[in-house]
Amino acid sequence: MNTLFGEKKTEAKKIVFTSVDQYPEAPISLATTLSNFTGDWRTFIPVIIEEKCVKCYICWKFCPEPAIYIREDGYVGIDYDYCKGCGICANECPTNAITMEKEEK
Amino acid sequence: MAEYKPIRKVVSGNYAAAYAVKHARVQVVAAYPITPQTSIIEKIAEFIANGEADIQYVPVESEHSAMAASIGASAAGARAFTATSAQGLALMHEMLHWASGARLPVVMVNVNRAMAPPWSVWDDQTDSLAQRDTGWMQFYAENNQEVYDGVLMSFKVAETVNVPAMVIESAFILSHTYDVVEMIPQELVDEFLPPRKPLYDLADFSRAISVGALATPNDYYEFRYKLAKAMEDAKKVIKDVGKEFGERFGRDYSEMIEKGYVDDADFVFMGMGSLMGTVKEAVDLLRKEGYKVGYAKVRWFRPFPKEELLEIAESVKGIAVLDRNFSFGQEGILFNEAKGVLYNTSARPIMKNYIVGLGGRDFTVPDVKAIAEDMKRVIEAGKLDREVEWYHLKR
Amino acid sequence: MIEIRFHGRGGQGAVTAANILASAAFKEGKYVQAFPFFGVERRGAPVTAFTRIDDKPIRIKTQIYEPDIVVVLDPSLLETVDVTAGLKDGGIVIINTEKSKEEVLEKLKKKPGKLALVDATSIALEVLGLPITNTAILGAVAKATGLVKLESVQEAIKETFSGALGEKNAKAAEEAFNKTTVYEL
Amino acid sequence: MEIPESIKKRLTIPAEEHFFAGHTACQGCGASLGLRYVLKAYGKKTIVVIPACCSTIIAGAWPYNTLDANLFHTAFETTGAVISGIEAALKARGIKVKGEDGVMVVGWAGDGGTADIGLQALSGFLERGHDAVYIMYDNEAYMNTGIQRSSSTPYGAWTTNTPGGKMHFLEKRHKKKVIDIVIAHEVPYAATASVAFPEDFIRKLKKARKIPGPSFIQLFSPCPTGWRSPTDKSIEIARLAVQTAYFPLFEYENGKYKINMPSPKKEPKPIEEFLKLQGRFKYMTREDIENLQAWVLREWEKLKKLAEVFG
Repeated sequence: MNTLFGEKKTEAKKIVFTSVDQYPEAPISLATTLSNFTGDWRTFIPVIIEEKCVKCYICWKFCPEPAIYIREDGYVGIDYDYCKGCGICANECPTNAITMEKEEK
Repeated sequence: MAEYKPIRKVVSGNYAAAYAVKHARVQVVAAYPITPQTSIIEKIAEFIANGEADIQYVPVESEHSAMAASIGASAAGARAFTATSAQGLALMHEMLHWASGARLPVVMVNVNRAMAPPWSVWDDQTDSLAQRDTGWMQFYAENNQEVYDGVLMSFKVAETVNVPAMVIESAFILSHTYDVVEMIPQELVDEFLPPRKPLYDLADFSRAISVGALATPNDYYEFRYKLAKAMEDAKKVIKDVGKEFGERFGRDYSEMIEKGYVDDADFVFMGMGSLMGTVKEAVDLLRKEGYKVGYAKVRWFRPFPKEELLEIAESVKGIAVLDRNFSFGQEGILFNEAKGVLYNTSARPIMKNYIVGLGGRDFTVPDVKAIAEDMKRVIEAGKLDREVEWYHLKR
Repeated sequence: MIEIRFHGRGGQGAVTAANILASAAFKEGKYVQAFPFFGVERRGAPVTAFTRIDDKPIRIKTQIYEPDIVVVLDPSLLETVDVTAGLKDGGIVIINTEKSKEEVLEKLKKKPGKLALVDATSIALEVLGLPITNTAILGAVAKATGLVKLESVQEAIKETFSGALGEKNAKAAEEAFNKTTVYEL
Repeated sequence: MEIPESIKKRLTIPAEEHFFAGHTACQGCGASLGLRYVLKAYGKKTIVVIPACCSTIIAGAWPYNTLDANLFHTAFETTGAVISGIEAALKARGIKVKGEDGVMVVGWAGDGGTADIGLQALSGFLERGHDAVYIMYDNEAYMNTGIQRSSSTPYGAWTTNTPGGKMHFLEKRHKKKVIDIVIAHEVPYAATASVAFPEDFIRKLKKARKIPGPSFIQLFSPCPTGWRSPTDKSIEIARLAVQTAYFPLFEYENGKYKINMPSPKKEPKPIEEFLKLQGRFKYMTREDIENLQAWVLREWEKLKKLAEVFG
């Protein structure tokens, strides 16, 4: 699976308890936040124009989610399940290889 | 099990606490000085300085931080102890909830001292009783021996149910009074109190965990129930540990309320802490004078020993509740609790509340006798003149 | 139960004296209790400390109002404090003073059953080089009351003060024991 | 997935991620980036302590954890004390702390939780010399409660309790210099950092790991929600904060000051460039801007002098 968190993401599950007995004794966490797909917060969607990409990874570096990953071919990919569409990647890209487009849902 | 040969020492209540901390092999002590607690941490520091105890001592900058650091230490798997008094305990209040909510078995000695203003450094239970709803167990010591025993037992109980515990001793009357204390040889304490097995451990990185995250209304409620249940379960653990302590060391604590002459008593004195020593002395004298009187010393105020109280209430005509504390706008706090327990039962002893010894006003044998006289009169009349009596008030 | 009250000034070690006496009695198999007056102690101010000694565990947790024995560490206190307040009939009073029996009795509000006088200050100055009389006076207490043996007092002193200091203080107690004059009244 | 070695070599910050996506930070949040960098620097053998702040929410509601490291949530004013207690416990248990391979104990608190309510616990932590790192992520106001001013809020800023209005009721005091208070404790290592310069920040985090004793890093951390700035401008704003010398990056190490950015040899950019991207400064008058500019330059001169004399 070609995303930043790979298997961890596929295994990520929402946890809902229906009985007090299922709860742990202390309020300790039981899972990661990877089951929470924040991609639906997005209004604008970043689109990568690969021809312009110089593989500098600045977008990857500054993604606060993180939702940008480095692919095996050296280009970057965006995990749209998590990308909130903040646009930092597009703003910081030195070659304007990322554009923010209005997303139709 | 090795044979028990106690080591008898003449020590203050505060030193008894410090010895118990050493014998419990506490790993982290984070504390701030406050009269009359200070000599506890001084003695612990002396143990460390002499190489007698291997304790990480964190000289924090406030009681709020003392409790916060203790919580951090406990969450990171250590056996943690702190001590405070009055204003210091009040400053800790927020973090008391944190310790119980995070289910950390921190043990703390609180030296009962009156709240200011006016300034006072003397004995008064309002400081600890004001922490009633923080989810801490509360053990009230009658004497220095009970301070020592209480700390050791509290660690065991707390670490079994993962609920923090407070051991409470009177300002000066215990904290600075030297008395004979039987201490337990280290190897026997070790048998009684093995190293802590934490519920979770921040130093375990096999699976990343967060502790105490935001819980929505959908989940918070269940965690409160868990704590309530743990506190309820603690009653049995307290009794079992108290019994085990008695079997090992000869001092039985299987009763959460210590009873004297209750079976054939017309009425009993009920109270907590050091003043009950004086009450016991007075009750013996009163018995010789023909009074059918007994006593009920509440050792554990949280969890509250409802069942034991009910048993007593069913067998006596009256209960004189001695409160060295007060809840403003209502009445003595133990009185209030005890009455509440009995409401849904058939037990209906006459209960009268005597507010005594606030701010360290000495409470003496003649005082107990005078109250016995008053209580006898109330029982004979079959009704209360007034429910709450400010016994010492200058009129 | 025997109840003892110590009068001293802050810094003279009245509280320590009460504790050492308790320890000495404890060594002889007694149950003991020792505590300061529950006040705010300041150097130089009059202070009170108490010891209880009994054959059975001591449960009472109050201050002492009717002592069997009163011990006065500082002679000047006789001028300002009623040291015999509450003293039981026939009780014992032990005073650090250079004054005569007559001069002392004149200052006491209540006549004790027994009066013991010792110049503990001179002994302390001579043996310790300091006017701290709490250990010396305990020698007088042993002599006048027979409540504890001198040896027990000395042992308890050596446990409280280690090394040479302990030895010196134990010697002060012994000196005082030998130099105390006891008057049956 | 694994990043190929050939690419890893070209990355300027560690490839490993120990900060999970799916967290609930606002779009363009600087704090979440900061946490991501902290975990890149320290890895999963880290205990992070977070008091009440935005990161409480960011790090995941129960039963989820955004951090691939252990996290203890604590009360607002207690970060310094809790990391002290954790460090003491680890030492008591014989667990190595700090250094190349030791457990990292990290306090991660906002400016309100550090400069205001948590200042006392911070001071205690610093003066006692615990082996832990305290990071104040500075978004210059109480953002979690809805943008109220803190003592770290800059002069002239709008917040919900300095709302401007016809009385021109804006923040009237300059930003509290928490780092100077920290340095007054003679800590072994203190530094400022910015999310716009992650290489510098991570280098500082790694240095803090090596130097025994308490370390403190004040991290400039934009908040588009509270600063009324476009979400895509967070890094740009943070960069301008450095370039204008409004938030210069420097280190204080064992008594020595070192300026990292901007260059002390060049004139910093005018403060307007930093201000104009943020709606929170739009009520400032010309005079307000001049006052702020004067303060920035005065403080910048002071820092340059310190670096010159104690460099």
